[in-house]
Amino acid sequence: MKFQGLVKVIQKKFVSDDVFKIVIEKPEHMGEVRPGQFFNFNVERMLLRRPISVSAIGEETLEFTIKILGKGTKELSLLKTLDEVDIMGPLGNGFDTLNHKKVLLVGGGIGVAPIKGLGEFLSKDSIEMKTLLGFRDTPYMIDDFKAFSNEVITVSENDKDYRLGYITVPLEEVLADPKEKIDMIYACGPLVMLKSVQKICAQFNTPVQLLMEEKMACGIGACLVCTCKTKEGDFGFKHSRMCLEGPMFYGDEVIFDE
Amino acid sequence: MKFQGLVKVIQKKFVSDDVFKIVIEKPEHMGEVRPGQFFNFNVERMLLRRPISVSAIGEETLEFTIKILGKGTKELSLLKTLDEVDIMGPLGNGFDTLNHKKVLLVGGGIGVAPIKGLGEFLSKDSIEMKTLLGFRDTPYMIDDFKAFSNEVITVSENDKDYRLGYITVPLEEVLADPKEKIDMIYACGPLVMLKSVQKICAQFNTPVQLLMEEKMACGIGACLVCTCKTKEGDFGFKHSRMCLEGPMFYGDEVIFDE
Amino acid sequence: MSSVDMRVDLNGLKLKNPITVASGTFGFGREYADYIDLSDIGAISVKGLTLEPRQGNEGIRIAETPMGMINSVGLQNPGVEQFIREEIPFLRQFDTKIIANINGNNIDEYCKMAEILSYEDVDSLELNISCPNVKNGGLAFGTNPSVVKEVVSRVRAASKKHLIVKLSPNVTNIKEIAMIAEQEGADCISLINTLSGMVIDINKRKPVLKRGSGGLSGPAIKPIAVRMVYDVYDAVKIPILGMGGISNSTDAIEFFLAGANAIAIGTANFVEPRVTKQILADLKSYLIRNNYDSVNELVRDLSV
Amino acid sequence: MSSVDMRVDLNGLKLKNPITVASGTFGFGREYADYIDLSDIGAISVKGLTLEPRQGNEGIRIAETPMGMINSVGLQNPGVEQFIREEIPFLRQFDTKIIANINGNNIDEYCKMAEILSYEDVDSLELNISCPNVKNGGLAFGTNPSVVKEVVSRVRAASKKHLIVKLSPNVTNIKEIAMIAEQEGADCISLINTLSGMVIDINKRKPVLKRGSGGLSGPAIKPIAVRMVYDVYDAVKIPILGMGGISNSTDAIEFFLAGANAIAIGTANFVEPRVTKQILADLKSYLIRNNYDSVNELVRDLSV
Ligand SMILES: Cc1cc2nc3c(=O)[nH]c(=O)nc-3n(C[C@H](O)[C@H](O)[C@H](O)COP(=O)(O)OP(=O)(O)OC[C@H]3O[C@@H](n4cnc5c(N)ncnc54)[C@H](O)[C@@H]3O)c2cc1C
Ligand SMILES: Cc1cc2nc3c(=O)[nH]c(=O)nc-3n(C[C@H](O)[C@H](O)[C@H](O)COP(=O)(O)OP(=O)(O)OC[C@H]3O[C@@H](n4cnc5c(N)ncnc54)[C@H](O)[C@@H]3O)c2cc1C
Ligand SMILES: Cc1cc2nc3c(=O)[nH]c(=O)nc-3n(C[C@H](O)[C@H](O)[C@H](O)COP(=O)(O)O)c2cc1C
Ligand SMILES: Cc1cc2nc3c(=O)[nH]c(=O)nc-3n(C[C@H](O)[C@H](O)[C@H](O)COP(=O)(O)O)c2cc1C
Ligand code: FES
Ligand code: FES
Repeated sequence: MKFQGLVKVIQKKFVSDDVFKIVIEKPEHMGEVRPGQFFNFNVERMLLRRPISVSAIGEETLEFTIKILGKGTKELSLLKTLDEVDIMGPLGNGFDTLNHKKVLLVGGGIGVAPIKGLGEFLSKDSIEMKTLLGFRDTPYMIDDFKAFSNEVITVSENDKDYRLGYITVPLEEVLADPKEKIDMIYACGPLVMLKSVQKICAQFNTPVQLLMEEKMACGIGACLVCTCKTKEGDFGFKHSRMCLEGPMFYGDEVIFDE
Repeated sequence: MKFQGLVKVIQKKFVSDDVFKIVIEKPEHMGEVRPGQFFNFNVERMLLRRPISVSAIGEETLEFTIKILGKGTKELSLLKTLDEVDIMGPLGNGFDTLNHKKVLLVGGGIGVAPIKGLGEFLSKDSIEMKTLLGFRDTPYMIDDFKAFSNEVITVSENDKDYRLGYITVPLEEVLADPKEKIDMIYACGPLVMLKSVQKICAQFNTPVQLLMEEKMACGIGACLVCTCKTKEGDFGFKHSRMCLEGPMFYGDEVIFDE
Repeated sequence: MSSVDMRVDLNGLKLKNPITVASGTFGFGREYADYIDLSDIGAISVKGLTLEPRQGNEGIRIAETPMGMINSVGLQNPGVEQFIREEIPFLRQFDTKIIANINGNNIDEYCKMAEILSYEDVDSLELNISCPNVKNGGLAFGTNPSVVKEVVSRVRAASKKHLIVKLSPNVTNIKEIAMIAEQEGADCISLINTLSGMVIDINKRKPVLKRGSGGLSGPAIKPIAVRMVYDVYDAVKIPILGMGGISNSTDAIEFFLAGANAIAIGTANFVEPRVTKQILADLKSYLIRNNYDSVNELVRDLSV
Repeated sequence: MSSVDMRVDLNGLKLKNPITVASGTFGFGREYADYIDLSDIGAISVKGLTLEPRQGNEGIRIAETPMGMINSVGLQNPGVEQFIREEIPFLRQFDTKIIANINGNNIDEYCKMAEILSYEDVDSLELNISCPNVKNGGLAFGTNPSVVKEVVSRVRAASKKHLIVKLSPNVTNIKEIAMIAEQEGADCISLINTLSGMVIDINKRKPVLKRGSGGLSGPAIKPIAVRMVYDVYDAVKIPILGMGGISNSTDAIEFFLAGANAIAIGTANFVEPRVTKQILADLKSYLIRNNYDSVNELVRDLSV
């Protein structure tokens, strides 16, 4: 039986104006949790659960980093230490973490959260990591990445304290640089960003794992509302469930809509 | 303009397992509040507001005593000191408080709440008060009444520490007693109780003010969902709005449904 | 702050702003006058009127549902004569349009009311052919195309007033009914009225409402209402007064984008007596932020 | 604790208990097998099947609404053959009845599927004449009385299996449609399917769902569903499988009291994967507390 039930919040703090972290006690019988997997959170005032990726996987704890976007995440932001919250998971296929020599982490917006969890996980092995972070406004969580990543490049669309622009620019620079030998790219962020990342990686022939996001209902593959197109056969496509076949797809699998 | 908006909770305590009191700061521009009037409370998770009578009227505060019955009152029970809550009011026609010599207060269940507010109000003048309280299970708030009422008789349907039975029995005893000269009876409680009280008072020819309760929506007379029958003309009836023409009706006005 | 034109013209009924209140949810206006300046509202559709005064339904008239409520008021109202005598003069003190919501037991009664009101100071007649609480009236009318045809054409003949026809959502094909109303002379369509629903009290083991079923309103029905406004927009040329579960400006904008030229707030008034004013303010800000010069430009302005 | 008989017989389909799951909300059962013992459920109506595999609709397929959701999956499914090959054997490992929900582009396809499944190990066919997401299929079928007559009678002729006909709520007169289904040989009526609804994204200024409208489900529609079960109970003699917004045992009891012989849980599964089991337990306690010997006694047991 997979886990669904109440867990205790043992820590809660804001890391920016509208982004907060909560740490929960991992229930005893919960199986292995891998980076890129997510949990479906019950939110009191809303009908549907809200999917949230793990942003750190401890021995006895799990951490989630959440951005307040609408009513559901607003409600989650009201959770306090020692409150209980109903979650189910771990769900979905997370990142494939093979033994690479050097990897590139790419996080956009709140997409940095699962990427941070991945980086911490990878840092247990001696993998060289380089990180690109992109934000619309003021960046957050950069220090978390500095703790394990050999280099962190941060861009913002609006915050002049950082390099201005889109994340795709440093991405192209890194991939164009012959000295950088990237074996695998891991990316998470808004769909438009992932679409560009997919294109650039294809151009430079570098494999990429994309962690996708779409509104979900069941979170376990039963309702078919969370699909994206993936390649099937030589010409066709099929609708894969982000919650079950994903949320991680390889760059050469996904077909983005126009 | 009548008041509708946020007020601050400055005190909150449970008076029994499922009955709690909250005291709020009275907003500056709120007009006079009279016993028997009510306020319509906004409840976060529910569509409709919940009507609650004042149970004490202070110079700068208002007290409400609320029984947890369903989801809305459960939600209200989560309010804590310094929380804000959105109320509108004061609403409805409360009790008529003429200069009587001796009055009888009759409260059943959570109906004791507005009756307590009335008693405290009346105690400013030197009116003799006798009180009958009836509960299904363990009584509450008896001491509040002892503070101003010359005599308090409490019955319960199930709690053997008190006189067992319905409130209508002591009511008949008091009215049958020639030494008691009751000028006015004030009653609040479940509709079945009010119906019996009406009958008994008519029998003994004693005037009674009944504070009625029914599910409401607007609380101000606009939607017509809270009606009860009242006498109109010699034979007919009309549907009066409990929220506007009531919640107080005289015993000889109301026609109860079968 | 730049300005934006909030005036709308519903095919002859000119409103200073497109935020109105729905019949049956705002009494005759006077009930809300302690909470909001009635002149802030584009139009007030008064409680459903009948030829003779009505006592309305007996017993419990309301049940709450998940994000909705069902009601069974049964058209309690003082009758059209008292409305004319007492309510019109009261409402005329304010700068808002008066919509008389009319209801008959039969087509003759509808016509008679339309005739009587032709000579009175109301700005529009709203023909309610959809009240589900009056068994011999509304339900059959609003759902049967041939009866709709007859009642609209005869009321049209009986009065020259601006005529709104209010549709029932409890039908298979709302477009068909709307097209008939347009064809027979309606100046404007309003929709939706309440959906037929029931709540059962499992302790008493009977329907909460004495009459069994009642009319479902509130946020729960909003997606159904938006879909119907969207569909009817494609079917008719006359303007649409959209309603059904609108509680805030986001909801309101949804209705304009679906194809409504103006909107009505119903159940939300019970929760926030000043909600109309708030929606008007928030709608204005949205229009300005998005560079609209007039609210009319928002109507069905879907991007492709 | 005393015991109570939870078995129900839906006119030939015998269930160990009356709590089933609604088509399209429980996949093929295997998705939920990690959360609940499928043998605890009375019957599983599988994801809507079509003759050929279907990819379903493109783009966004879900939008949340006040206490509801609209979906536009468009019958994505692996086709009836793969269902037979892979899903039936899986489900047969559990002690639960299998209901095959069938959907056609035209009447011939419905018949062909019924024929094929006649020889397969399923316990019942659920004829979905009401899916609003397939333009050339469902909608017209479920709302047009004469087409309902034809599809039910022809499917009845094509297969001897237990036959459930699932009705669309998007109609003027649900009783009429139910009576036709009964007359043409349905063994059981299931209702309601989703209501047609729309949500518009006011930032993107387009409907959230790529196809515009979708099917509204969840608590928001419960009062409408209860009313329809109540109405249909009066119109037909065959049993009713009731559904629409059921989230807890109180909701479930409402449906039994309205006239349902069994119920199906849909959207609530997404929120609480073990909700069926919980409802079964709570329903049992209610029955015992209220001195019922069998759940069948609860059906339309309204007090007068
Ligand atoms: C697998 C997965 C992992 C996720 N991990 C995280 C995480 O670690 N931290 C985090 O902050 N968020 C994460 N999200 C996103 C998060 O689930 C949504 O932000 C949240 O559900 C929004 O809920 P809300 O009630 O606040 O907003 P709503 O009011 O539901 O939505 C606000 C707006 O956002 C859109 N929206 C809602 N959900 C999504 C979504 N999932 N993808 C794209 N648009 C959406 C809505 O359509 C609407 O326009 C994840 C989503 C998925 C699918
Ligand atoms: C004028 C007035 C004054 C009131 N004063 C007080 C007060 O001082 N203290 C207090 O505790 N309560 C008071 N009430 C009752 C209170 O409003 C209800 O208990 C409350 O609305 C129940 O809300 P809920 O969400 O907890 O229960 P719900 O889930 O809404 O209802 C639970 C059950 O109670 C029934 N019910 C709900 N509201 C009422 C009602 N008003 N009358 C009768 N049955 C109802 C419902 O039909 C349902 O069966 C007053 C009611 C009115 C009309
Ligand atoms: C208590 C109540 C009474 C109503 N009475 C009428 C009426 O008399 N005439 C009418 O045309 N509509 C009536 N309606 C329907 C509303 O005008 C409106 O069409 C419906 O409630 C949907 O809007 P809402 O969801 O914003 O409330 C009534 C609605 C409610 C809630
Ligand atoms: C995501 C989703 C997919 C559905 N797919 C089907 C389907 O394939 N066939 C069908 O007959 N009903 C389908 N339905 C309708 C449900 O079976 C059910 O009738 C409806 O959702 C009402 O019940 P609920 O409110 O409990 O969900 C679907 C519902 C949802 C939410
Ligand atoms: S959310 Fe239900 S299949 Fe993915
Ligand atoms: S609650 Fe609306 S008239 Fe009384």
